[in-house]
Amino acid sequence: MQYILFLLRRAAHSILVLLGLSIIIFIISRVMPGDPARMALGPYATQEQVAALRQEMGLDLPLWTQYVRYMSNLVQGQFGKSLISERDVRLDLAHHLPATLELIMMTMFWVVVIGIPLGALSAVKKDTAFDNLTRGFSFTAVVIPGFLVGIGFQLLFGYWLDWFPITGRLSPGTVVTQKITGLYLIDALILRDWHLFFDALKHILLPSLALSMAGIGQVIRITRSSMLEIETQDHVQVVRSYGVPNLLVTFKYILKPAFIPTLNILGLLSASLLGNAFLVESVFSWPGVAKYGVNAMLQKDINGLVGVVLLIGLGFLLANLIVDMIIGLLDPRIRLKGEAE
Amino acid sequence: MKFADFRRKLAQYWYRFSQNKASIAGLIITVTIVLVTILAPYVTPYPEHAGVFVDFRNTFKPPSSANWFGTDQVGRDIFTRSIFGYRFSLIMAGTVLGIAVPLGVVLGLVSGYFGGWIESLIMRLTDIVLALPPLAMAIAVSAVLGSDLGNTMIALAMIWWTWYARLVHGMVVSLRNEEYVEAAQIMGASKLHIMFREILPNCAPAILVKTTLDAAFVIELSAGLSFLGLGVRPPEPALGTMVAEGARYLPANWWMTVFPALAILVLIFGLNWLADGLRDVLDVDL
Amino acid sequence: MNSSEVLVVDKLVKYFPVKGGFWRRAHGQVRAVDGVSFTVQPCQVFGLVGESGSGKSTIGRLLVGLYRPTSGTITYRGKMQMVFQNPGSSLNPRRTVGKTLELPLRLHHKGLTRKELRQRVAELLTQVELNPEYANKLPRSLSGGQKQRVAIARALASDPKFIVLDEPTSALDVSVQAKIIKLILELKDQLQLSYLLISHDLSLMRNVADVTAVMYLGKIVEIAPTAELFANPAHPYTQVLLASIPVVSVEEEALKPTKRLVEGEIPSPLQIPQGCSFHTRCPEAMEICTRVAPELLTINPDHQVACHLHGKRGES
Amino acid sequence: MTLTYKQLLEIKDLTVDFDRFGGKARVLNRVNLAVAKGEKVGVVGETGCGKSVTMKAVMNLLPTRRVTVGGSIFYKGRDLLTLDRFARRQITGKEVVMIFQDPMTSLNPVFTIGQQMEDIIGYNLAGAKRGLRLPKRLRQEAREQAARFLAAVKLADPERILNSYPFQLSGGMRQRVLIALALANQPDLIIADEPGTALDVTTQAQILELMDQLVQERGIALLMITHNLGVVRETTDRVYVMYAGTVVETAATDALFAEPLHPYTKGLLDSVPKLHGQGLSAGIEGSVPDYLQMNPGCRFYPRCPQALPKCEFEPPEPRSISENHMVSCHLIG
Repeated sequence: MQYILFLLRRAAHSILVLLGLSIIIFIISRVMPGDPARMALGPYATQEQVAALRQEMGLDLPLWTQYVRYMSNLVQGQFGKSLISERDVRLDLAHHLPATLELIMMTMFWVVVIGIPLGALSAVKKDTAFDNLTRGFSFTAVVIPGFLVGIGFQLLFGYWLDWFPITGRLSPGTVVTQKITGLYLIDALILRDWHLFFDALKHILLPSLALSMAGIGQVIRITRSSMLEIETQDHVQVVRSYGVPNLLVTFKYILKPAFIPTLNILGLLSASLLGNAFLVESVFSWPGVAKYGVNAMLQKDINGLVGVVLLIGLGFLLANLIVDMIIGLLDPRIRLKGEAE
Repeated sequence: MKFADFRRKLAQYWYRFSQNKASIAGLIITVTIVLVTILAPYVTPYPEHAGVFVDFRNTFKPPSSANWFGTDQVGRDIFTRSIFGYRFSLIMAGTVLGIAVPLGVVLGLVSGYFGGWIESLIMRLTDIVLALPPLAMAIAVSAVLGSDLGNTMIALAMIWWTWYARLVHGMVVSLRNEEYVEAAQIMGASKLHIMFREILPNCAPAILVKTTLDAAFVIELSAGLSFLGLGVRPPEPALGTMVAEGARYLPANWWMTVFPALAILVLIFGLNWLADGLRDVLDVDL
Repeated sequence: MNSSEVLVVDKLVKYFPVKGGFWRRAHGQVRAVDGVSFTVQPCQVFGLVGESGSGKSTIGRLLVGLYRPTSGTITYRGKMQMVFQNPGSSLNPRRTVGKTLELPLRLHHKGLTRKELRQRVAELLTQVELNPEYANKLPRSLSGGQKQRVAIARALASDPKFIVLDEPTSALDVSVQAKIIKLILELKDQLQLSYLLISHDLSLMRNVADVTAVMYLGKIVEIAPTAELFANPAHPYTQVLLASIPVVSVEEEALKPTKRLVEGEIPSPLQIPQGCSFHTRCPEAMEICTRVAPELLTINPDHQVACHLHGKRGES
Repeated sequence: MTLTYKQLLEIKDLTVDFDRFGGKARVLNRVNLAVAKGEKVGVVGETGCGKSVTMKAVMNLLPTRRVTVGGSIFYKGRDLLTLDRFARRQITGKEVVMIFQDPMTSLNPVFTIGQQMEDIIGYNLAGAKRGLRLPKRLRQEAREQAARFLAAVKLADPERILNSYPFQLSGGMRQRVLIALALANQPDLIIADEPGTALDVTTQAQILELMDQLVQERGIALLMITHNLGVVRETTDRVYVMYAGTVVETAATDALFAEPLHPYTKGLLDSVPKLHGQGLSAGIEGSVPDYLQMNPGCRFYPRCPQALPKCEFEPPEPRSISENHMVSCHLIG
């Protein structure tokens, strides 16, 4: 009960944040200097064309009316027409979303399966060569910008070693017989199309690894440090003093409480991950939402951009909601009391 | 005698800082890059290559003693342009943090100390801003306002303050119940005194470390922006733009990408190492 | 306030709201201090003793204005200062001892020159038996006892008439505590100060306080001159407290009420029992105790107790 | 193998050095201490006197890096310091258990009391055959035992306690859980670190009485570390007074409190505020010295009001005053 209340409160908070975000975006897109209609049409359009578009976009109405229209459209999920593709932005986003989703999920997968074990092992083997190596790796991974990692991977594994393709989601010859989720890896598993599966895997490997580096580094760092901190706490000393096997102490009594800060970091991390996706998708010509956003930006497509930005904000909030949910399951104080001590 | 105390203290700090070899490297790298960048017109071999310049006899030259980092598609010296490229990065980091840090620190102090609706307002605002990746925000603003260096910097500063507001707010909330703060309150010290003299000095080390780390972060971001073609306009050199341009000529003319990329990395690593050293000296857990 | 008293506390109440639920609205309150009255005479040490959650620290904070009372009044003469419990956090780690002491001097004696300030700081340090050279030190190079001396000097700097001592020695070792307490008492005589001493340590109270009030869950349950209180504890809670003190000699053993223990622990201040708040643990609880909260009644001159056991005797 | 032994636990010339910045700190200097079967022994001293380090050395909880341990710790005649890790685990945690100081931090916040007790009891039931998963039967048995011991420490409704998380229990209840845990392995020796200090006086009194009664009933020896002289006097048979990593005096509790001999013991006893309220003593000058700059002679020399010239350079040897009463001081004997 308390747990549901806690989740509801977090969800309500997310909705408020989303509302605030939409207001900020509205202000940026409508109030700041410059005429969106003129921008959309470019300097060579006639005055009449601009005026017509202004009317169509509702730019001649009073500001608050514009806001009401904008908001009611948003609530219905209407972002308007993309000024480039001339299609409903919703359709464009839906078209590009699966690619990004697949990339992000793959990235999160790496972050969790590489970051947490390395961090935990590094804490257990504190001050050994392995620990020093891991720490060096995590420092480097955090510090190097994702798009440079991407270019480095392209050079090394693509051009020089020629192990992996460097652009796109699939090789030219590969076809997707049936779109189910749009996530090729999952579709391939459902269809048992192994050729598709391995082709998609080969393509996603480099971009997802490039995108995950910073996250892996962060997760190693935080897992290691929170495990070392919990290691020194009384309750760990107590179970240790009673002769409970070391492995159990480490992987039960230390790791579980150490997960909580790690998860919090993962939630916050999702923002920078989504941000880096802009660059990594560009580097690997990955046909995702971020790539679409960059194009929209370069072509001054306001509607497209608003859609992308709101979608990213929504993604961030959803990620954090999921994190809160898992933390609630791990931490009885949240589950039963609705708050941490 | 006081001076001797000061020197002893400095020596102590230096000892702790120099325990970690990487932090010394970081300090040297950072200072060198800043100096070289300021003196760029005098220390680079071809300062004229920083602007509009073409030399079609010397295009795509691999690294040599004349052009350490090789030349680009119009024959400009990549070493020279990399050094000039630092200007963009450093100006960006300086301006963004120069606006964001004081703003964030003051708002964090105010919200943490006064609480109530001011706190709710500022903290909710940070929640909203933090839901957007800085890069996305910068992209959105640049798209609307035109990709101009000034606009991009303003956009970034407008998001970046939130991190400092959060950091300082958290520290103030825990510090404002410290007994020395209450003691000052009982003595009738002004709110300004308590915020800026009692509380702020205790937050300063963390702010300093975070600023150093964020300098690297802003530089990374500015490289990312210019990589996407935002921020600075050609022919003005920016490291990110150079990486992007070079990527078109991969893998044959690898030096066009690799050297500007390394230039970015060297500065970012330098700043991070420096921050690590400061963290040890100032005993900050960030 | 009558002419002799330095502090009059009248029906002091402090409730803290408890927030919860979806909207984070206040849905209850902690009755931290619930109708407390007492007076302090000049040069008196007034002791406030009780366990955690009794509200004794809240009273200290109310007196110096760190909290605003929910209702009731506090009247005092002169200036009031406070010495805190934790020597680790009572001094700003980034300010030298000199700087820490200069602040109250600047605030209360406007227009002192730099030289005068330095001189006053030296005097203050001497007063608390510290070397004046400590002015240049940072708190981290001081021991716990030295820090507490600096905290006392800081309290003295604004020439107060009244000082709240909130567990001033509970974080210190006994051998250090003895010296600090001695200093505090000497300063009282020297400077004509009055103290409110807040402590959970009854033996300390016995040796330092002139008058002692025993608190339980926000209320004073018994108040008397210290010697009288320890000799004739009237409230069952006071008796239990006294019986619980571990003592170091056979002679003291004889001074304790016969050993008896109470069941259970102090209830949460969120859910204070109806009637007499001690009835849930009282070995002598009667039916009336569960319904009616007893008032403080005078059983001897200067000796008041809030307990139905004595109410009847008072009536008859 | 059966060994004959006089004492249950006998610490002989235990020396512990910490590698610190600026040199080696000798935090324990030739500590001798013994506990007989079923005996209640107190170790008393102020902050930083080495009492916790001594206990950690027995329990093998000292960090392994930058710490050197010398001397011996005999338990039932076997030197724990010479045993391998596995053999040592058979003793500490099973036959010798420790109750930590702060009940609020001694239980893992994200597991129920039941989960924690099952693991601790279960793995001791399992003995040598230990895997990472307890067999269901053992787990069940451990849980039943846990409930029994919770009842023994007078916690009502043990089932509910087993299903609770630590934050749902009060300080006194958590302390009782920890005592139940200590009893559950049927140890021969319980080491208690400042029992009840973190709790209120009335709760502390309950806990001390309960502990006293439980060890008495079961014939368990108790080694209690505390800074509270009153607690020591009221609960123990024999007492050791420690100062700056050395034992300065030891005697039967009544004898020591009736006639303390070492100037430190005297000063300490004098410093405690008394219930008869005849004023406070002056305490002891100064504070515990820095372990890196310890006086080469008697460690109490810099603070001693009765110091002799030779105290500065010559460390005093422990001297027997009467049966059971030993003092390390040049003034005596």
